[in-house]
Amino acid sequence: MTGHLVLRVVAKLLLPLILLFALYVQFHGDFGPGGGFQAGVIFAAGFILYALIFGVRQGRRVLPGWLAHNLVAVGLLIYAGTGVATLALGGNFLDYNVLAHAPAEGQELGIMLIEFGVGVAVSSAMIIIVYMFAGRGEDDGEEDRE
Amino acid sequence: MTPQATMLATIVVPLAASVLITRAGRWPNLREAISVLTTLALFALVVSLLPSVLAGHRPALQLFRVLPGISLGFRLEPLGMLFALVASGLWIATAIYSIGYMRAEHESHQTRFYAFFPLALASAMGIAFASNLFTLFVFYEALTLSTYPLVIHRETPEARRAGRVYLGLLMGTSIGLLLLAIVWTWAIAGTLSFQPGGILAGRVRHAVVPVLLGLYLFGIGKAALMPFHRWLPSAMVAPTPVSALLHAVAVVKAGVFTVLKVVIYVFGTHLLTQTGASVWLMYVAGFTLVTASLVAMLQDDLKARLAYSTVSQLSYIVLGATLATRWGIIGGSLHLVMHAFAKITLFFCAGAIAVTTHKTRVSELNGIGRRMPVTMLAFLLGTLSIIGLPPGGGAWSKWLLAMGTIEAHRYLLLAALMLSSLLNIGYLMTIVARAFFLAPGDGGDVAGVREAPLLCLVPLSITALGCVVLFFYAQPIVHMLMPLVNATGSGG
Amino acid sequence: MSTFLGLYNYWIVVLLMMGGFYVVIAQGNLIKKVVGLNIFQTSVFILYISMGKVHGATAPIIARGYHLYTNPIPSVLILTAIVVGVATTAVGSALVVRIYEAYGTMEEDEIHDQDKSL
Amino acid sequence: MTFHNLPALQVVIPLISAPLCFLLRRATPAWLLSVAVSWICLAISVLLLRHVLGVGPISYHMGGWMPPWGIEYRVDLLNAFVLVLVSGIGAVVLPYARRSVLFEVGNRRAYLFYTAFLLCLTGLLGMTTTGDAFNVFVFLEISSLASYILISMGRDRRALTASFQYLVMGTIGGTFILIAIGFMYISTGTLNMADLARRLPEVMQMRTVQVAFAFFTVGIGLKLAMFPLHLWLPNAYTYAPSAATSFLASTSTKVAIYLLLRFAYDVFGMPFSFHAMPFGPILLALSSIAILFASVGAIFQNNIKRMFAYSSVAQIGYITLGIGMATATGLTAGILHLFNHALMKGALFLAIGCIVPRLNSMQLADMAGLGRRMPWTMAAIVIAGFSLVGMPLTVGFISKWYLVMAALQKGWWWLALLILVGSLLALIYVWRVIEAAYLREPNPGRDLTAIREAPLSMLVPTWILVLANIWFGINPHLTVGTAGRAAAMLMGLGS
Repeated sequence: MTGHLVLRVVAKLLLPLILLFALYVQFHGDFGPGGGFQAGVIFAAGFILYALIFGVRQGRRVLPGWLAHNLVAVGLLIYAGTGVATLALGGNFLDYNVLAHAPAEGQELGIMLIEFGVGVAVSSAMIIIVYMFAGRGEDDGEEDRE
Repeated sequence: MTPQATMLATIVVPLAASVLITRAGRWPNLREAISVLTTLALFALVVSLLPSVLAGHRPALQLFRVLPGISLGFRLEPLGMLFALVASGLWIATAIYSIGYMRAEHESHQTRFYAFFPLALASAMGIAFASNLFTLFVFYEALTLSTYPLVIHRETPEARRAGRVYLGLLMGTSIGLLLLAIVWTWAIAGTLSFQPGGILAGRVRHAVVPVLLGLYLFGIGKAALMPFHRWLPSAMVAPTPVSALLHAVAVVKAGVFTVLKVVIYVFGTHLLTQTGASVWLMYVAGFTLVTASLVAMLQDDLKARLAYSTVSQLSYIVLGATLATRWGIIGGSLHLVMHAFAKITLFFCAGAIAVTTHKTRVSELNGIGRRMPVTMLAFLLGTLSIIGLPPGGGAWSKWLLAMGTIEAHRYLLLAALMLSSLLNIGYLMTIVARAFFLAPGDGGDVAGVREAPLLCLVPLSITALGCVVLFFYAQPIVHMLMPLVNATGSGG
Repeated sequence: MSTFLGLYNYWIVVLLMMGGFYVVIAQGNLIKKVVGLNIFQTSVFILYISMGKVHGATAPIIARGYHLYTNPIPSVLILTAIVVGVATTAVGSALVVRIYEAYGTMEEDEIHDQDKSL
Repeated sequence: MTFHNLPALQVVIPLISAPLCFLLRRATPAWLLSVAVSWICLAISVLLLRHVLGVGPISYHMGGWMPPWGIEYRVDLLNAFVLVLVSGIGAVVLPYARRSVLFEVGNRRAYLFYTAFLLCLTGLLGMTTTGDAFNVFVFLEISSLASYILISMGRDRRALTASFQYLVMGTIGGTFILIAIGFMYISTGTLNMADLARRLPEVMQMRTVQVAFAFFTVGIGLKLAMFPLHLWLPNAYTYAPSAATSFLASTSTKVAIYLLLRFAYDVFGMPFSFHAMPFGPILLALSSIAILFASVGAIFQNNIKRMFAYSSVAQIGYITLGIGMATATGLTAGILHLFNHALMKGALFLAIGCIVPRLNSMQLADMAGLGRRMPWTMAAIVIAGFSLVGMPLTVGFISKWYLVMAALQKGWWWLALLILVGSLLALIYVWRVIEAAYLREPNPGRDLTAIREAPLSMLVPTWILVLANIWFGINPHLTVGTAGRAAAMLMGLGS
């Protein structure tokens, strides 16, 4: 899509906004509408827009397929790791109270961590889906699992 | 060795022999030597148990308990002793005979044959010594499965068809009816152990007894009560030693043995005579014994004729059991022995004829008696015993069975017994008559026919003599069996 | 009549659900099946979300001046269900892609014919 | 990390290991990790069962939130039993899987297999432990998605269509369950299963609850392959990799049956399921048909895997038959057969998996004469097959015994007979295998001389299950006792 100047310019203008909004939704999720899932989708939408405009190949250069695959796993690990951390600190699974001195702080920290894990996993999963179909054959496009 | 250990050994020894035989498959002589040695060892083991039984001991051995009231265990008692003696004793003859037969016929898969034979015997021993219905059922099924490869030994399409009938009927009846009856018994009595006087007495509604007994008797397909008798004639495709195993040594005998066990130790004769539950089954048995004799008359194939004869003779025993009178039980049990000796003789003879002349039809046997005098003489002795004429042992058992019918005032059944015996003369004596008195030529060529191989001839002579010996020594057997009826008398 | 119109959300759910179900059953094209499945699932999402709605209530974020909030639980549940739906769609479409590569078609009856000749 | 956290760890450990497994990428480390995880899971579940048997039910509050607001994990006798089953089968199948997966899936994709396997394990264990209705749905979908992937990894391209077919039917089933949970929530305002059990009786007459029950039954019926909702099963089991088949056949449907039990007897309660709704008769009728039709169907199959897949449908019929009788004995029989059938089918499919790499075929006709070439494998099939038939001294006999007992106690003759007829039909198809393997000469076109016995790493797990078939057939005190107590618990809560 080298020829579509308007698209390229508009996309370049929009992309930072989309990604910024995604980050806002991500980190504002603990006391407003939002959260890791929504943020992850928005973030992925931004990236997918980039890949659509500049080509999947260019997209892969930014975020290689293997990295996206691994990020899904990492996201899941952040989520589960938080749970294990609470266990290790003597609480129940995902009992955030024990994460910090005050229960309220612990809750906030816990939610942030969990949502971050979710965000990472969801956005990379979305990206993988696009890679899988759009770039069939360019990468070892295995099915993804969530 | 304690009797308990001996009982266990009677099962373990043949099993071990089976394994050894598979290993020795490459050396036929070694393989067959093991086979014969095992038969001797087994017989010795069984005989060593005899004094204990005669002394009135009832040693028991419980291996493990599966569910409450259900365990795998063994217990020595006279009827089982008798069955074990017959089976292990006749096995010696069969093993020797099979060597002669299998070599003469150049059968294939001989190792498989020799390996499964002891398995069948091990199962038979398990049936004989079983102390409860569960154990009996386990070995009953094992017997069916271990004899299947023997039945389809020749692997012809015909043999496979026969195997299917064999397995289908035996498994079908045992799982479909016998198992149902066993579960039902457990539901009623809470136990499956054989007890003198029965476990059902006093616990069961009288209306249920005829149905339950029917389930048992038809469920024990090995007793070949009509209409579940088809497997026996169709299994005739197997080699003759297998037929001997089926008809005399283990399989059908296991069937009627089970019937006797169930009647004596599960229902108790008292319950049956009191409720009249077994009357309808007496008539089924009576019908079977007459009809099977009639069918036997029509068979031209010698082995098929003998097979139907077996169906008929088994019903004698079932009849004795269902009469549930003193002489009925004793007569039935005695007939188990007598028929075993007589029928194995007849089958050995049929096999010997087949091996030497390749004749299987009755109509081809004219004049063969002059060529094979020993064989046909043995055949005559077996025939006499089956018919129930002295000096055949069968005379006593039939006599006692007739006594039993009179005891129960079932004169119609007495008539059926007599009619069947007449028919026996009709279908067996004619063969002897053909063999000795008809001139060869119009029925087939017997010129150049010689006597059967020695390894066939010796066993059949022994069993034929056995028929005669039993005539003179029936008393000890009856004596050994007396506790059966005495115990049931007092238990009821 | 009022119940008929008053429960309009259920009617929408029923329509969507049966529509999706019909597509799954009637369409031979595997991608269309996946789409139908998606519609089918979406109808249930609407069922959940509409049942959490309280008349006159606001979003369940504590703020001054509001005391009536919509029940957040169904929404939260459905968030999870949506994830599940997306994952199902992803796996489903991945399978369709693989099927297309293996058979050269994604029409059910053609696939069936090919396998029968195997 | 004390004992008290075990219910959570049971689910969390495989959940964490799945992405780790994915990150490892290489087949052997991934396999080692999976085996370790499966053994840890087994240890945890055994500890849980011991605790439950000795002390009583365990309630675990996720995130420290009290039920009914928070998610509760609740382990009682019934699900502790199922947990041991699921993790036990997992612990046996995974060591086996290495060689099998290497052959059927390939070295490159093996790590994906293990990842999916662990996710499936997570889902199944989660479904079993959780005491929250919505959580059930989530874990159900996790296990389902993982099993679609597992199935699609089969060597045959038909594995893909089978997987897709299962995906469509499974998703519809899952969505039905979601609807049912929604309706339950609408009528009671709670998702905690114990809380639901308290509140549902009050609103029993509401149409909503009845509809919820109907949706749930159909949905879970799809997952457990209840006749006539079993259409996905034969293809899925036939074309999935052998290790996956044996795991799914012995656990996935079983967990679905556990859920059916839990909801019918516990959450909705016996008075509702069996008196207000015609659950019993429907279950009995469908189970009877399943036993007959699926068994007959199995007889006519020429692919051995497909044969035993059909047999699974029939055997599931036995389990639901016991459940449908709604008596203590019937329920005991059902729970017992749930466990026993897992042992039989696990052993059978593992043994079949031993054949696949050697023979490269699953056609019965190609197996002629295989008994001599692979004596241990075929002996395993024979014993497990006899267990399926219900021969004494195997677990199958114990289940059949209790089923027939239950039928007789109700005075249902025809049912007792039908159960035994089903056994006979099983004998026919098992016998077809035996006859092919032992009593037929090898096909002239096939040279069997090169075929050797399966490797030890596959034989040992197979035989562990085979011996379990015998062990629990001879010494069924643990299984019968636990099943009996679980049944009494369910009945007690219901009445």
